[in-house]
Amino acid sequence: MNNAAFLVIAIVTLAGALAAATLPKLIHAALCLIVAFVGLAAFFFFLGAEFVGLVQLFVYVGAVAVLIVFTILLTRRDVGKPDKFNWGGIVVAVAVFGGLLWAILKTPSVAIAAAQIPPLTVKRIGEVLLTNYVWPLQCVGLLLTAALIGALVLVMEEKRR
Amino acid sequence: MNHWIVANLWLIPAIPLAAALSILCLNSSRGKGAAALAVLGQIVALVMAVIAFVPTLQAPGWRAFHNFTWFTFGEQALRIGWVLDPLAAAMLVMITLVGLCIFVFSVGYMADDKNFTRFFAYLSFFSAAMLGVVIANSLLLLFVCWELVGLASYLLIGFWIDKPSAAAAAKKAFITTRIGDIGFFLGILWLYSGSGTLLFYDNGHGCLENAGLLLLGASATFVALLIFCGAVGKSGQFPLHVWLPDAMEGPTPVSALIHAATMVAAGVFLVARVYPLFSAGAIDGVTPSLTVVVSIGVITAVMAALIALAQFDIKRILAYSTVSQLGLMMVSLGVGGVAAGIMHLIAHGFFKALLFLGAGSVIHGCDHEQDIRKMGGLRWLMPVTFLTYAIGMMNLSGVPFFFSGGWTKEEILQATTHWHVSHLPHYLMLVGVVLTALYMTRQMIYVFFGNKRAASTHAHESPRVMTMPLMMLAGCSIVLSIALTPAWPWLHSYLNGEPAHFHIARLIQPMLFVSLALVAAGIGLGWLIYRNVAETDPVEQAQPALFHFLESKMWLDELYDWTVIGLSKMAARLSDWMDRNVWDGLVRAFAGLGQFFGIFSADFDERGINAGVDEATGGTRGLGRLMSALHSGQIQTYLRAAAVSVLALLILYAWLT
Amino acid sequence: MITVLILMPLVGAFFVSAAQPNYARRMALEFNAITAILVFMLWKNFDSTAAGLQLVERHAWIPAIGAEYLVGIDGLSLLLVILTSLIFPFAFLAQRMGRGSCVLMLIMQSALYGTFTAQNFILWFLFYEMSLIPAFLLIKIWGGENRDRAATKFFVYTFLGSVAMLLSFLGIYFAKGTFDFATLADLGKHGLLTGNMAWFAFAGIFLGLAVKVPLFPFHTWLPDAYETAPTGVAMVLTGVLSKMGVYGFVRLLLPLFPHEIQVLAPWLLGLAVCTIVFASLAAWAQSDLKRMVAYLSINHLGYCMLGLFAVTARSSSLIDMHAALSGVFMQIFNHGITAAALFYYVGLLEQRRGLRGIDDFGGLMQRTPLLCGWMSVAMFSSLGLPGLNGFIGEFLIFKGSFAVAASFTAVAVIGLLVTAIVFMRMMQALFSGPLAKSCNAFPDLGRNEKWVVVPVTLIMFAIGIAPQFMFNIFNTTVIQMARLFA
Amino acid sequence: MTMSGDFLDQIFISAKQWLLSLLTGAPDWLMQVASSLINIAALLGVFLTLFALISVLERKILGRIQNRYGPNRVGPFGLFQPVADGIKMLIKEDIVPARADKLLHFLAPIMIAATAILTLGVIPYGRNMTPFAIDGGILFFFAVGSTTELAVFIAGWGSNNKFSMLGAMRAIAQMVSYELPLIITTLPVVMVVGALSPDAIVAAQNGYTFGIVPHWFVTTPWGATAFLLFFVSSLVESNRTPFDVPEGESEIVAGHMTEYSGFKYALFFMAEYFGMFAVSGLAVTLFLGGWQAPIAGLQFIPSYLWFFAKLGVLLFTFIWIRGTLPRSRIDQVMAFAWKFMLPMAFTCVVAAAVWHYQGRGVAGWLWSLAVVAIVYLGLSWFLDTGKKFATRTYRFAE
Amino acid sequence: MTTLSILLVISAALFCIGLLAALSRRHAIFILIGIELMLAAANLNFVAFWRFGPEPQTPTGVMVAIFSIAIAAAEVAVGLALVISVYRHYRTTNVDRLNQLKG
Repeated sequence: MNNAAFLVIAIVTLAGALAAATLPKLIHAALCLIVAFVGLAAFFFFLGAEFVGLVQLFVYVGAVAVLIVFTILLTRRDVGKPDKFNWGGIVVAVAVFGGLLWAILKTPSVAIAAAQIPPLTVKRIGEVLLTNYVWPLQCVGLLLTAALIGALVLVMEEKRR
Repeated sequence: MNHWIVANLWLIPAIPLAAALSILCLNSSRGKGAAALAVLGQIVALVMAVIAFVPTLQAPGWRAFHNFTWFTFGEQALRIGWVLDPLAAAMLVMITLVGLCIFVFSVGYMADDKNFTRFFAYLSFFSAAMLGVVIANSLLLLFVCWELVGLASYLLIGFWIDKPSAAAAAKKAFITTRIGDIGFFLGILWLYSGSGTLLFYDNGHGCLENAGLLLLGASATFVALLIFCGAVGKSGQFPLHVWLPDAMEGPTPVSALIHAATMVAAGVFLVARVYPLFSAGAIDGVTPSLTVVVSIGVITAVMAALIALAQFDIKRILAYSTVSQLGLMMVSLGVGGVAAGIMHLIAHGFFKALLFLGAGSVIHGCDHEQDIRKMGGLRWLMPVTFLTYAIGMMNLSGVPFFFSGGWTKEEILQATTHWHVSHLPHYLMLVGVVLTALYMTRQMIYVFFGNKRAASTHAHESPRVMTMPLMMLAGCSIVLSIALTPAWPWLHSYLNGEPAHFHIARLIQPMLFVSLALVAAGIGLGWLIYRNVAETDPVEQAQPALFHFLESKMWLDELYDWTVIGLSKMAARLSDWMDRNVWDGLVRAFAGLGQFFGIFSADFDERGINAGVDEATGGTRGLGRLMSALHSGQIQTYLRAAAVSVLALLILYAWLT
Repeated sequence: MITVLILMPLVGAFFVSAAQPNYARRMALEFNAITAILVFMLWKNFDSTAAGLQLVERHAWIPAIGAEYLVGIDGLSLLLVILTSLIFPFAFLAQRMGRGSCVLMLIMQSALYGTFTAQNFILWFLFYEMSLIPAFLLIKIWGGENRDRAATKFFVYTFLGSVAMLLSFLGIYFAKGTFDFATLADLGKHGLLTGNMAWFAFAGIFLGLAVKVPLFPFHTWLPDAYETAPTGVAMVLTGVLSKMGVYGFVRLLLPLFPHEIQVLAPWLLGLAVCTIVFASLAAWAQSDLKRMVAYLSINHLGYCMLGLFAVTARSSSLIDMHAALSGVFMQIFNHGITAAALFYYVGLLEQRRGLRGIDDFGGLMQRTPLLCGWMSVAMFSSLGLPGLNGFIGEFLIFKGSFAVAASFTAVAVIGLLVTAIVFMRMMQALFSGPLAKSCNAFPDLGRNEKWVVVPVTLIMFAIGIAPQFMFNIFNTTVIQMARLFA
Repeated sequence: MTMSGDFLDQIFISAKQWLLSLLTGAPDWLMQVASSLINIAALLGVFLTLFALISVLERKILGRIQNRYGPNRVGPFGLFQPVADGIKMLIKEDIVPARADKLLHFLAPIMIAATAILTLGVIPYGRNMTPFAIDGGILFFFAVGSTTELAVFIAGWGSNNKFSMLGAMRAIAQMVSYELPLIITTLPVVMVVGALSPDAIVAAQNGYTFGIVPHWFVTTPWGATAFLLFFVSSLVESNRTPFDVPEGESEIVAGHMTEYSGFKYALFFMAEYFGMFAVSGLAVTLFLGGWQAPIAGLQFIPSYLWFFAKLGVLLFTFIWIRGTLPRSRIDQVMAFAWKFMLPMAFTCVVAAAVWHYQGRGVAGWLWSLAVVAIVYLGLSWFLDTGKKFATRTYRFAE
Repeated sequence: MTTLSILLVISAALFCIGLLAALSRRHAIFILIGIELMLAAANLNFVAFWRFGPEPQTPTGVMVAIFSIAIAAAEVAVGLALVISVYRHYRTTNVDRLNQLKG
């Protein structure tokens, strides 16, 4: 079942991502992106990192996606017309993928299976977050505040004099 | 022994001080209230002084003091205190009594002044400070009060602030006395570091007591001389006497109080107070410091008397007479006649105040005219003033028997005969007596005798409030003579700490006749010369050069102006110039040097480095033009480049492994 | 608590910078009231009988270079902190101030608190420099004529001094590995450094502090700076900022280099005497009131220097040391109060007349008796009239130095005389004589001005008459320091 | 707890076990799928019934409030009204606007219903009755719940209608704004319990003081405050009056649902109610002790009954508020969120921390009350616009 | 059983799809989407390496992934704000026309 589920998740994710990258309509692309993110979250669940998966859902689906669609809404005039597609990019992307694939398959040390581990509880993450990672946490908090303010300042209507 | 008054002696200066402060808080329109407050303060002070006087009579040489800690620095406590002994007690009574008379007189004299209240505030303040000087048992406290006295004097001389001459005189007085005080200050420092205490009496540990004097050793002479500097400044001794005649710019009661009776006497008092320092290590009552005192005193006495002969300002004559008398007192102290000096000081306080107040009365009557050449014939117009003035003149001239001044002067002359070093002071003093009688006669004749002149036509007798103090002072100066006669030298013994005995036989002494003869000679000579005075002085007609020399105060002021003051001013200007040009110039030179290096290096930059850089820039620019073609400004181009680079890295990795 | 005190003006500066310009000064004053309460509490909490540093706060800061956050007070620090919080409100009251200058003043205040409480060199130096920049800006922006030149001179002068000092301290640090004042003072007893190094370090620190005090001949920046600075700033400059130099001498130079000072003693004493005499003479020659007061300020600080050098010059007795040190401390405080008051009065005159030449006035006593009366109190205090504050300090300084260096003291006393002459000249020119036409419309002291004048004068009288409460603050410190120098 | 009580309490669990036992021998994954399917079926069954019940009850209650009967024709007391409505909805024509984005228009109702049902899955309905017990259940709830916004947006965008778009924008704006207080008010609970799983939270509220005061978080000051804030936010999240601005008929027709009809509309309608159930269920779990009995003596009553009783009370309150309060203005709604709700929510966090560090006793209770009160007073002072309103006078039709 | 390499391949694919989006689309939001995809791929790698790594007890990879997500959120917020303001200014979000940096 696991393999089947894995397969399904992988296909959904990659398909969503591919759609997000190639669909001509921006809004569709954004929705497909969400599908890809949900798939990714499923990956995380699958890998035993439930919390990361939830965070992924929470942040990407709940926040980032909403932001993207809002932006689409606000830049509506441009969104109406379908986007041109630059085929030159495909070559590069495929080439990079080829390179990466080759590198991964060539490296024997990554062809390993996962060990059995006790599930990673939220409590454990919380403890680690507030002990070993407390400074990064503060920094991220600061960063988020700064980003919040920065975003606000950027999109604020310029005062008319 | 410890009487109540000893611990509370501070009340005597404190009461006038309180009066002064409360007057300052008064509205300037409350003139009467101010005067009443001041006079009341003075009366209370007088009563307290009398109360303080009483215990000193208990036993000869009675002395009590009260010391306390002013402040503690580090581990050392700085103690000050007050002392009550015959010297202080007598001075207290004299000052408060004379002060009271002058206060009352001022009520009449200053009645029209718009700054009436301020005047009384200053007067009370002065009185407080002076009383502080008298009771001090610490050289430091004495110095503090001393300076405050100086301040009060400064304020009072410059009381008529809108008169530039008054302001100048005040400034001169302050600075001149300050010069003396600098010496005094150094003396204090020396004394303090030498003996470790500034208390006069402290149960055997004071600086005037044996322990202190022992600690001080040989340096006592220098300390004494330095302290004497202060006395010279304050008491108007040569060469710092120049301020005193100028100080007559102040209101007349001020002249009476400060520049005749009390403050100028403070110098004499100071010497008397620290006399043990002067006499430390004396051989036959002679020490170098005392010799200096005598010399200064003699010079001052004679010189001032001579100058007084050639003055026309009624107050200036009295001022020089004061200087002269102070010199006399100094001589007395110097030759060992401490009691005589102080006696003369006290007697002088009364009669000189009397004379000044009389002069004030005359000035008041003559519409503030002070030139004696414009007066004359006031005898009938101002009878009370005339009579009291005459009593004062007798006192000053040294007429014996009924006038205290006569007895004390004789006492001094007596003392000078005992001086071993030289008899010159004695003879010069005799000359001084003649001169004193001479210039006083001259003044009397100018002012009260002869014809009426310009200012005296509308002259009138002063009101009661002014004549009453005159009579009072005249009475005092006569009554005091009872305690001064050689037959019953009570004051002498009191001051010296000996019991007084009555010996009628001692009344008549040879010196009495000498003195009498000299005074008579003086007065007679005066009468001869001046009996027919007119606008010009007879002496001036006879000896114009000499007279001019004396009239312009022996050109001492000019001399000082040219030398001391001129030099210091030049020093000041030099310092300023040095500051602006030399020191600052050095800094600017350094700055200039730095700037030069800066310019130099900038030049080098321009020529050497820049040229090379220019070349390089040219090359770079060409390359840049080439590169800029790559920069489409489009993000995706850059992204693509990045991706291709990743690819390249991958390939590199593959090739390497 | 000290940290709060240091931070409070900074917080104030922050708030003031956000406040309406009209309320800036009032707000600054309110913050000064808060600091005053803090200082008062500090004073209450200070145990004047205990030796050593009190209310110490110590935190690691940059351990790698031996810098730590170490603040604490002893008697001297407390005295200066009190002085600072006295002068600043008056400086704020002295004149109208814009928001910018209020902010800068508050920053300077904070820096001063820091300077006087820091017990580690790096921290101290930080605050020391921090006070310099607002002062520079205040002169540069709000100064009178020639402000650019004066400000630059001030800055370059003091900054060069600071650099020299910093270099010296770096040298000491590399030799001894600590920046802590107390540790250094302990080391200093037995010779901190040896050979030429000691002399270089000494020269650097001496230069830095001498410029700040200022000591002849490094004083030329001062008249220019004070002349052009606005009244309030001049008050602070003379009242508090100049004390940093003296403080530095007491805290740094004397404990660290007793041997060097002893060797150089005659020269140093000579410099101090030169400062006293030349400054007072130069004051005599001035015609600008502010310059005159500025020179007198130099002169008064010269007394402090005389006392300090006398203390360490030769092995003097403990009593003389106590006297000299107490005198210096008293003089620091007195000079702060008195000189600031004088600048304040000159400022008042300048405000009314628009000019400040000595000949631009005349007969003021008739028009403004109150102003003249209170002003003369300050003048008399400055010339050392007994009964006012100036006398106590000067007496003790001279008492202490006379025993050690009688001849120098004797020359220095001339300074007292010349000071008197200068003030007499000033009084004669300003107050007496006929009323000058230009001064006809002078208003007498206003209500605001009385708020400054009366407390200051009361303090002068209080110290002059019953100075024990001042001595209580630093007596223990004096004893301790004397033991250190002995 | 008596045996019979235990039996009643666990009756549904036993039923499920029994059903699963029928599949004994099947592969493991099949068992899992079956278990899940049973859960889903039970969930859907229960909540669809509840949905039907509530929809008719709401109309009845509203009728009562407005002094009329409400539905009373279909079945006894009109109880079969939802059945009739359902049939009507199913047979109605499904209209898709010509210019609409067909895909999105189709996707939106499905998405919204799916998320609503998903959120229901993590709530413990009784002892051992959590359909999907995830460690980070609360997080899951919000993560999935936030997808609702997306669905609303898709509905608005896909309809290609001005009103739909506007409604969607309003809905998203207010939902995003109130999501913050909603999440932050759960924080104190999570903090105090130290777990993100709903089961742990319910377990933590076990116990009673004196046997009558339950240890629910709503009994603490911060809990009560947080509960109120949570409740208000949940009103907004489910677009209920007085915060039904996005779909206010009088303003923008029906908001993002304007272009929907028939079964798609029914899905929206259902999703809204499901959302309401979910968020109320979460409120019960977080603050009202979940399935715990309010008094120690009443523990014999099965836990799921308690849960649904509490849920019922909350739902009734929803309806009650709808019948009572008028609709508020959009800008007021937003300002309220940012200026009042958010600071208060943070205050709850602080107050909970204070409560915890004061030992969770009476002192802590008072301290946290003080914190909440101070901030509340401060905020009300700060936000007071100084506007005075005349006392309301009611005029009735004579 | 899944191995690490499969996950890595998926991640690489995701990354390249993101790269594709970023390289070939003209719309700024697409580029942003591409970047998000690449970041997500990186996150997947982090978690995968943690899960398959030698020390799965210490959740380092998980933590990094969490932080990465948070930072990505900040990045996307700012990025979109930039897009909006660019759109306001130039009335377009087509990156081909935003070439003010052209050298």
